[in-house]
Parts: sequence; structure tokens; C-alpha cells
Amino acid sequence: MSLFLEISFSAMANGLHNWLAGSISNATLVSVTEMAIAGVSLLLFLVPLCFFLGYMERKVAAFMQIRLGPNRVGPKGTLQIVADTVKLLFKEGLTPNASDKFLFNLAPIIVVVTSMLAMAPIAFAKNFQIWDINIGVLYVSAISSLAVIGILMAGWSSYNKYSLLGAMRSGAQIVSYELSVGLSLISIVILTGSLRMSDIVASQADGWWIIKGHIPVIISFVIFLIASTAEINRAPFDLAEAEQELTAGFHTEYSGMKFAMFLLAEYINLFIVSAIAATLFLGGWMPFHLGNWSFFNNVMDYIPGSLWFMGKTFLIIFIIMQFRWTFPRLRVDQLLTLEWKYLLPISMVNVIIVTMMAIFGWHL
Amino acid sequence: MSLLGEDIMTEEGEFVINIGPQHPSTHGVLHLKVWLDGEMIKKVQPHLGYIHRSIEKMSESLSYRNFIYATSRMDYLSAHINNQACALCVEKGLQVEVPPRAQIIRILMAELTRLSSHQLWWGCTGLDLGAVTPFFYAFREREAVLAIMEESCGARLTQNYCVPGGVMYDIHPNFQNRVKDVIKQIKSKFQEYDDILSGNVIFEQRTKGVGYLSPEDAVSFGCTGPTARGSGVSCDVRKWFPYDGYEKVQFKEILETGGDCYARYMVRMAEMKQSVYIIEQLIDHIPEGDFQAKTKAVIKLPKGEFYQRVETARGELGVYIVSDGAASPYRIKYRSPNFSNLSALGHMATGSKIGDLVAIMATIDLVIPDVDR
Amino acid sequence: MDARTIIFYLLAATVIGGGLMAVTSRKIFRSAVFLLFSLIGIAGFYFFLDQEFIAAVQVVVYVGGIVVLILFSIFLTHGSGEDMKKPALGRAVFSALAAAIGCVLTMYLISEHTFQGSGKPALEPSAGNIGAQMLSVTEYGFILPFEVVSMLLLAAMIGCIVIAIKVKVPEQKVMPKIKEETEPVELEVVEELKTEEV
Amino acid sequence: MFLKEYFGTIFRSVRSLLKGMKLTGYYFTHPKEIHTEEYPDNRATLQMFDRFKGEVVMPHDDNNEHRCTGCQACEIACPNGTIKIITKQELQPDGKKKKAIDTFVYHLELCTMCNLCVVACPSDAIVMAQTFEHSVYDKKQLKKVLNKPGSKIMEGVE
Repeated sequence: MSLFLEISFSAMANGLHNWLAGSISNATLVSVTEMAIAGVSLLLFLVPLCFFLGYMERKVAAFMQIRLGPNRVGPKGTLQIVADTVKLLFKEGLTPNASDKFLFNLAPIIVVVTSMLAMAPIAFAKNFQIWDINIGVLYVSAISSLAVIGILMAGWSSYNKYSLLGAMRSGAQIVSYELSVGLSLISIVILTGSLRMSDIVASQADGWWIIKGHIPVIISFVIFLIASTAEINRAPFDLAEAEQELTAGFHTEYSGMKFAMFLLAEYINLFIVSAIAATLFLGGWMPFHLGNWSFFNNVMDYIPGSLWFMGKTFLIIFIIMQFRWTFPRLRVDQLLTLEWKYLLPISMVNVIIVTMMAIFGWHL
Repeated sequence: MSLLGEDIMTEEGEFVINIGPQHPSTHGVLHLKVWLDGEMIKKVQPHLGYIHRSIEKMSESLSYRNFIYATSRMDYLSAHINNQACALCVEKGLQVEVPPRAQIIRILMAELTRLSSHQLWWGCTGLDLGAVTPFFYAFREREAVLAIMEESCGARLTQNYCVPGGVMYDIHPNFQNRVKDVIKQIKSKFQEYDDILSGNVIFEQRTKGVGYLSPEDAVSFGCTGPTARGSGVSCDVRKWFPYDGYEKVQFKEILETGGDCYARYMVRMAEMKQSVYIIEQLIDHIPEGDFQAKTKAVIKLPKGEFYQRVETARGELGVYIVSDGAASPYRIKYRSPNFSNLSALGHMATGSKIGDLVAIMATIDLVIPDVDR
Repeated sequence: MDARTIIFYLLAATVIGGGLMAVTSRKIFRSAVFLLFSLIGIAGFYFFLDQEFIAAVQVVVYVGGIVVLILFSIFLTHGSGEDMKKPALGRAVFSALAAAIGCVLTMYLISEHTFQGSGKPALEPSAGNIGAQMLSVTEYGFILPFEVVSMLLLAAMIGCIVIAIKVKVPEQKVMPKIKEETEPVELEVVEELKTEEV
Repeated sequence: MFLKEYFGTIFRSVRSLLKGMKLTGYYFTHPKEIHTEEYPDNRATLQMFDRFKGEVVMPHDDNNEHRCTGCQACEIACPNGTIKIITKQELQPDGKKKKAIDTFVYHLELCTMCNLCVVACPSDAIVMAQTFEHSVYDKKQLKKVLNKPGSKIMEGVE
């Protein structure tokens, strides 16, 4: 067991910190260096991640649609997304003449930066976290509420009626679905008593919340999945870019790298949402344990935490992708009906039940 | 420079957007000018003519044998039925008896065409409402149907299989077996269609109560086909004015009384099953005999006017030929179903949302070349 | 000059620069965006002071809530893309004067006031502690400010609703109720045509 | 009974959504159902239907002989003016002059594959070929001459 953990990410991070602290005397310089390393490694992680998610999305879609998917560029089409990126890099980034150029160029940057910022408190493995902030969950929901501003900005500054309609829809959608996301997150926070990601993961050492908290937590998990799918503007809630209605919604006028940034942000957001769900409901990097089966539990422990985390995250990513490739899109008023008439009341009642569960210790 | 000034909004604060002629959900070059109040549609104005090829005028300079091929390009999804309508009209003028074998082959092909057309429509409806996957399931079965067409008629879409007096050549020896296989395959997939789209709660929400068309309005707009039958108007030409021996075939005219998008959807879904039923009745009973009646090399219609209506996958197609006795028609007019059905779009869409407009367009099942001709 | 100082001045520049741009920009949408930067800078200050909870609340309430509401109301405004008129000179001078007086007053108050620590040990800002403190009615409890803040948000919400209410109710086509058993209408016109066929 | 209706709606909705997800999940886990035709890769084995209307060709036998008499029935039958036949008078061995084709010009770019010419041909000189890869870089390449150079009419075809 120790062998696996030693070479896992957390050990690497600790080793790096000790080495830096040993070789550089100035504490500020150490933290600045660490920040730089974290930033660079985040970028190095995100770009291949987005490549992979793009490839995965195409393949998942293709297999669900009885197709093969990309299979021309590279073995089994793995390099297709690289080819697409190269294409987008060399494409002319058009800026409409009548647009508000400052905001038009700022919007994709805001969208990408906010989604990158939200990566900070995600715990990839034990002690392997960019910033173990004591309000981790609140931080993520605060930062993700910033993304809507980028979308509003993009839609408004494009000087395009479709974009404007898309931005309006997106604004209404994100603002209202944030409530359900928040409430379903709060139910776990109540059970844990902490907003810190590492505490939340640690509280699941004896069982994941979705098992420990049974029905109420399962309900909030489902609500979280639905509401966060809506919050990251993915089908069936992709009204902001509803292709058949608004051609491409808020990013109609974007092309080239600026468009790629929206795409990048979409995939980063997808990952973040899934990672949060995996951390809060499925135990993060905690391995799966079954009661007193020590042999089974030991086998599970041999799998490194980062693998557990990634496995759970990708399971949820797959589910969200399956949503997209199965369901028709909702209409804008139905979207709001779903939130205000179904998700919000249920999650409110659910929070009360969870609170009682936490007080009386009904959970396992 | 004004970003949201008068050039985007009208004086009354209305927002005017142009949907099409290039737009992901207009299925062709339909241009809709839409007046919006927020998301609410206040007025819809279709602009036509982007794909007008003057098929009617062109036909006036072609012989009676030759003009039929062009009708395949009108409603390209029910190309065979269009050909059949023209052939029937010419036969009416010539007073030629079509051999029973040719009649049965025509009906079989027409029903296969209807089936493939409805399959495409089903996929596109899903696509328009944002569900991409049904499109591919629909195309899987459609491919099988088109393969039958290709084997017997030599083309998948623009068959030109009907000629005055019968069909151009006999069916392929494999035809019966292949049809039976395909029918079996399609019947097993109807449940999947229901699972992924018909029964889906989002789909029901998107279509139920949307785009209501009252029976009176359906009649006054001249709607025909599933669009009218969804409103409870009985207008199946196959029942009312049987042609090519439809009177001998058992099938039900599907009527739904909802009048909304869901009703039109259900009509088409049930029509697919009826088409399968018709094919099943006939496939083992294709009579032996000629596949084409003897006609003169140069067809000349007697002086007069001839009208023939058929039921295409979208409604009633009328072919009106005025003949002056020459070898080519004096005047041809097609009463295309899509043109009339499109005229009801504005009425249906007023007061609903943009998303509904897409749903309404999908369930009218527009084929724009048929509108413009 | 150490790192803390640099960060402090960067944040200060963001706040002040954003505020100035928000006031001076001729485009109302851009003003809102600069206001956003200013508010984010303030959130940065809270992070800088290790008050992460307050910082996150700042982002949630002001950036995610207030600015989004402002942007929404700008969307609903007519002619929001046009350049606003330059204010009259007198008004500009008056505003500058008012701002300067306010600034001087605040500076004066801060310089005169001697800040004293409460003597209590700093509270560890964990979620549990914050929650308990927020609802406590003891000397250093925050129940009253908490309630007042929620009143503020209520007021903001009512204001938004009032702005969004339309005076003119647009005519809506009412969907007729679909009758369960509508008789299939037979096409009488078709009947007539049948006899006329050649 | 509001609550019953409310939760009934939720239950039915979730069940209908899960049904759809079950179907897509089934296809995801059954790659054998994949229906894609890998077209350029299966070119060697691709078999078109023997009636497929790809383009009009004029079969020639081993002696470079075709069956076209130059009667121009196909030219008349064609609705688009796709076929142009240039005839010549050929001296027969018995001294009589006989009409024969000089060039049989076929404009593929105008052809709608309606098959009317093939049906009209009294001597079965032209047939439909099963080729379908017609794309070329120059439009001129679509204008084809169907009779091979030096070919002549088959014995006994009138």
C-alpha cells in the first residue's frame, strides 16, 4: 500500500514543498515559487484534460448514436481534437465591426479565468490540493457565479440579436439554478460541519456520504447533478447556445481562439462540477470500503487516491454527457418551472431533513 | 453607433429577428421574419422563393414522359409519390388502365417512401428539439428502406420509377425478401422510438399544447396531411379518393383531436405503423403480369384539363394539367401540401416562444423545395 | 517593499481604478463591468486579510448578485449601447466636490480614531464558528447585522421587481382549451370538387 | 391530492428520462450495434446494387464495337439536353451510305440519372453504370464521349 501512495501525487507535492523549503531560505519566495509551479502544472493538467474531454465527448456521443466517431487523425481519432485546436489557432478571430470591442475581447478571458480559479480548492488526492481554503465549497460557488458575467458580456457586446437572447436566457438560468446547487451543497456541509474540502473528504473515511446519508443525500446528489448541468449550460439546459433556436447563442459571433476559450471553459466547468460532486457525495479520493471486509478494503486501499478521484469524476462526467446525448432541450419557461416549482422546493425540504438527520444522527 | 438602438428594436420595443434562410432548424432555405417581445412571438412572416426553380414552367416545354422526373425534386422526401401523381394524371388523360402488378408495386413503393419520409421527419423533430441521438436511430432504419429503393429503382431519393402506364421496370427479384426483413427490423424499433422521444417528459412538455391549430383553421388554411389530421380533419386522399387500388387495401386513417404539436407527432408515428401494415398486406400478394401498360412512344393528351390528387407524406399533392392536344402540357400547376401547411405557421406560432416555433416547424414537416418549386 | 505591500497596492489600484472608470465611462454597460472589477478588488482585500468567508460572501452577494442584477436591468433598458451625454460642468464640479469632501471626512475620522483591539482571541473562521457567531445574540454576536443585511437584499429584490413590471400588458393569444372529443371535421370542399373532376 | 399529483409527476418524469438513458446506455455498451459504413476504407468490397444509376455508359465488346445506331432516341428522351449525338454518313462495304455516330457526347454535369434515355434506346446501346465517384476538379472533365475512338457499330444491330 505504501508503495503506491509514495509515488502518488500527494507524496510528490509534499516532497517538492520540503525540497523548496530546504533550498530557499526566504519564505515568501518559497510560496511564490510554489504558486508558479501550481499554476503551470494546472495549465499542463487542464489543456490535456480538455483535449481528453473533447475526445471523450465525441466518442461517447458517437457510440450512443451508433456511430464510430472521429477515427481519421491519429490512432482511433485521438489526435482529432489536436487538429481542431490547430485549426482554431490559425483561424481568424473576427471581431464584428459594431461590437463593443473591449468587452467582446474581455468576455472569453473572464469565462476562462473564472473557471480556472474554481479549480483551486479541488482535492485530487490526500494533501494534494492547490489551495485548501477553509471555505472551499462556498469559494467554488462564489467563483462559478462570476462566469455568468462573462456570458452576459459576450452576448451583449457581440451586437447580435441571437447573442443577446442567448445571454438573457443564460443569465436567468444560471442565477436561478445557483440556488439549487447551493442548497444541495449545503446539505453536505451541514452533515460535515465544515466548508473545507479536505474536511469533507476526511469525513467520508468510514463511508461515502451518498451511502451514509442514504435517501436525503441521494436526493440532493440528483438535484446537484441536474442543477449543475444547467449551471454549466450543457444540454438539455443549453438554452444559451440552443443551436436550433439561436444558432449559437451568446458565442454566435466568436471565432478562432476566442471561441476556443469558450469551449475550454465549458470543459473545465464540466470537470469542476463533476469533481465537486465526486468530492462531496462520492468521497473524493477516499477508496470504497465495505463494512468489515478487511481483505476487500485492503485491496481497495492499494488503488491510489488520485485514481479513485479521477474515476469518480469521470463517472459523473459520463453521466452528464449522457444527459446531453439523450434528452431534448427544455424551453426557457419550462427551465424556470423546473427550478422554481420542483428543484428548489424539494431541495429546501431536503435541507431541513438533512439538518434533522445531522442533529439526531440518523445517518449511518 | 448604437448597440441596442432603434435599428434592433422597433418603436414598440419589438425585437425583429430573421430566422433563416441559413439556420440550423429551417430544413432548407426558409426565411422567417419574427417579431419578438422578449421570447414571445408576436408575428411570423415567411419569406419564400430562395429555391424557386420554376419546375412548373419548365415542365411546359417537356414531353409528358419527361416532365415527371422534375417532380422528384419538389418534395424530395416523397419523390416517388410525386412521380406517381404525375403518372396518374397523365394516365387519366390517356385513359390507360394500369396493370394490377404495377399498381401494387406503386403502392408498396409509395408506402415505403412514406415510411422513410416519416423516419427522417422523426429524426429531425428530435434534432430540432435538441435531442441529437434519435436522428441517428431514425437514419439506421431509413437506410434500410432506401436500400430497397436503390435495389429496385436504382436511386435512393430521386427514383423516377413511375412512368405513364405503370412503373419503369419490374421490381428486383430480391424485393420481397428484403422488404420483409426491413419491415421486421422496423417493427422491432418502434419501441425504441417511444422510449427515447415519444415518452420523454421533456419532449411531451415541449410539444403538448404547443402550436394549436383548430380544425376550422386547418381547413381554412388549406392544411392537409398529418398537419390537418392532427387537428381532427379527415383528409386522407387515399381514403377519400382512392387511386392506384388503395380502395382494396385495409388501413386506418389516423386522426388525432389535439391539434397541437404532440397530436401531429402522434399522427405521424401511427402512420408509420399503418404504412408497415399496408406493406405487410401486399408484399405476399403482388400479382403476376405486366408492370407497364402499352403506351404510344409520343404521348399526346386530349384537349382538356386533368386533375389528380395523391396523398404524399406531407399531405395532398394535386397535379393539374391543361392540355391543348400537343405533345407537351400547355400548363402545369402543382398544389403542393407544404405551401398550404406553411401558411398556417404564422397563425400557430403567434403567442408562443422561439423554442415553440422550432417545434411547430418540425411537426409541420416542411420541405422547402416543395414550397417554392 | 515586500510582497504584501505590492499585493496591497495592486488591489488598491484595482479598486480605485475600477471605481474611477465606472464613474467616468460613457457607456452604461462598461460602467457596470468596471464596477465589477472594483468589487472583485474589495473581495481580494478580504482574501488578503485572511477573511475568506467575507471575501466569498462579497463575491456571491455583490458580484454574483448585485452586478448581475444591474447588468440585467441594463439589458432591459432602451438604448443602453449609446454613449451617455456628458454631464454639465456644474454638475461634474459638484460631484467631484462631494466626493472629495466625503474622502476628506473619512480620512479625518480614520486618523482621529484610535483603533483598539477587543482583547479577545481571534476567532478561527471555520464554517461552524461563523455560523454560531452569525446567530449569536451575545455582545459580539451578529444577529442584528445579519437580519439587516437580509432586509437590504429584500429591498433590492422588490426594487428589481418594480423596475421589471411592465405598464402595458402585451396582448397574448390565449391557447384555446383542447376539447376532448372534437368531432372530426369533414372536408366539404373536397366533396364538391369530386364531382367537378375531369 | 396536490401532493400526490406533484410527486406522481416527478416519478413519471424521472422514469421516462431513465428509459431514454437506458436506451443510449445500451447502445453505448454494445459497440456491435454500430451502423457506420466506413466508406473510403471499404471501397474494395463495396458492392453497389446492379440497378444503381451512376452514369450513362456505352458498353463496347472486345472488337471495340458498340450497339448505337445513332437514332437519337435518347437525345429526344433526355429532359435536360444531357446527350448530344453527332452523326456521320458511313460508307458500307456494299456501297450504300448508312447513318452512324461520330461522337456520342454525354454531359454528366447535366444528367439527373432519370434513366429515360436507357429506356428509350431501341438497341440497348447505353446502360447505367454503377460508378458514383464523379467529383473532378475541372468541369470540362464531366463532358464525356461515350463511344471509344475507332469503334464501330456491331454487326446485325439495326
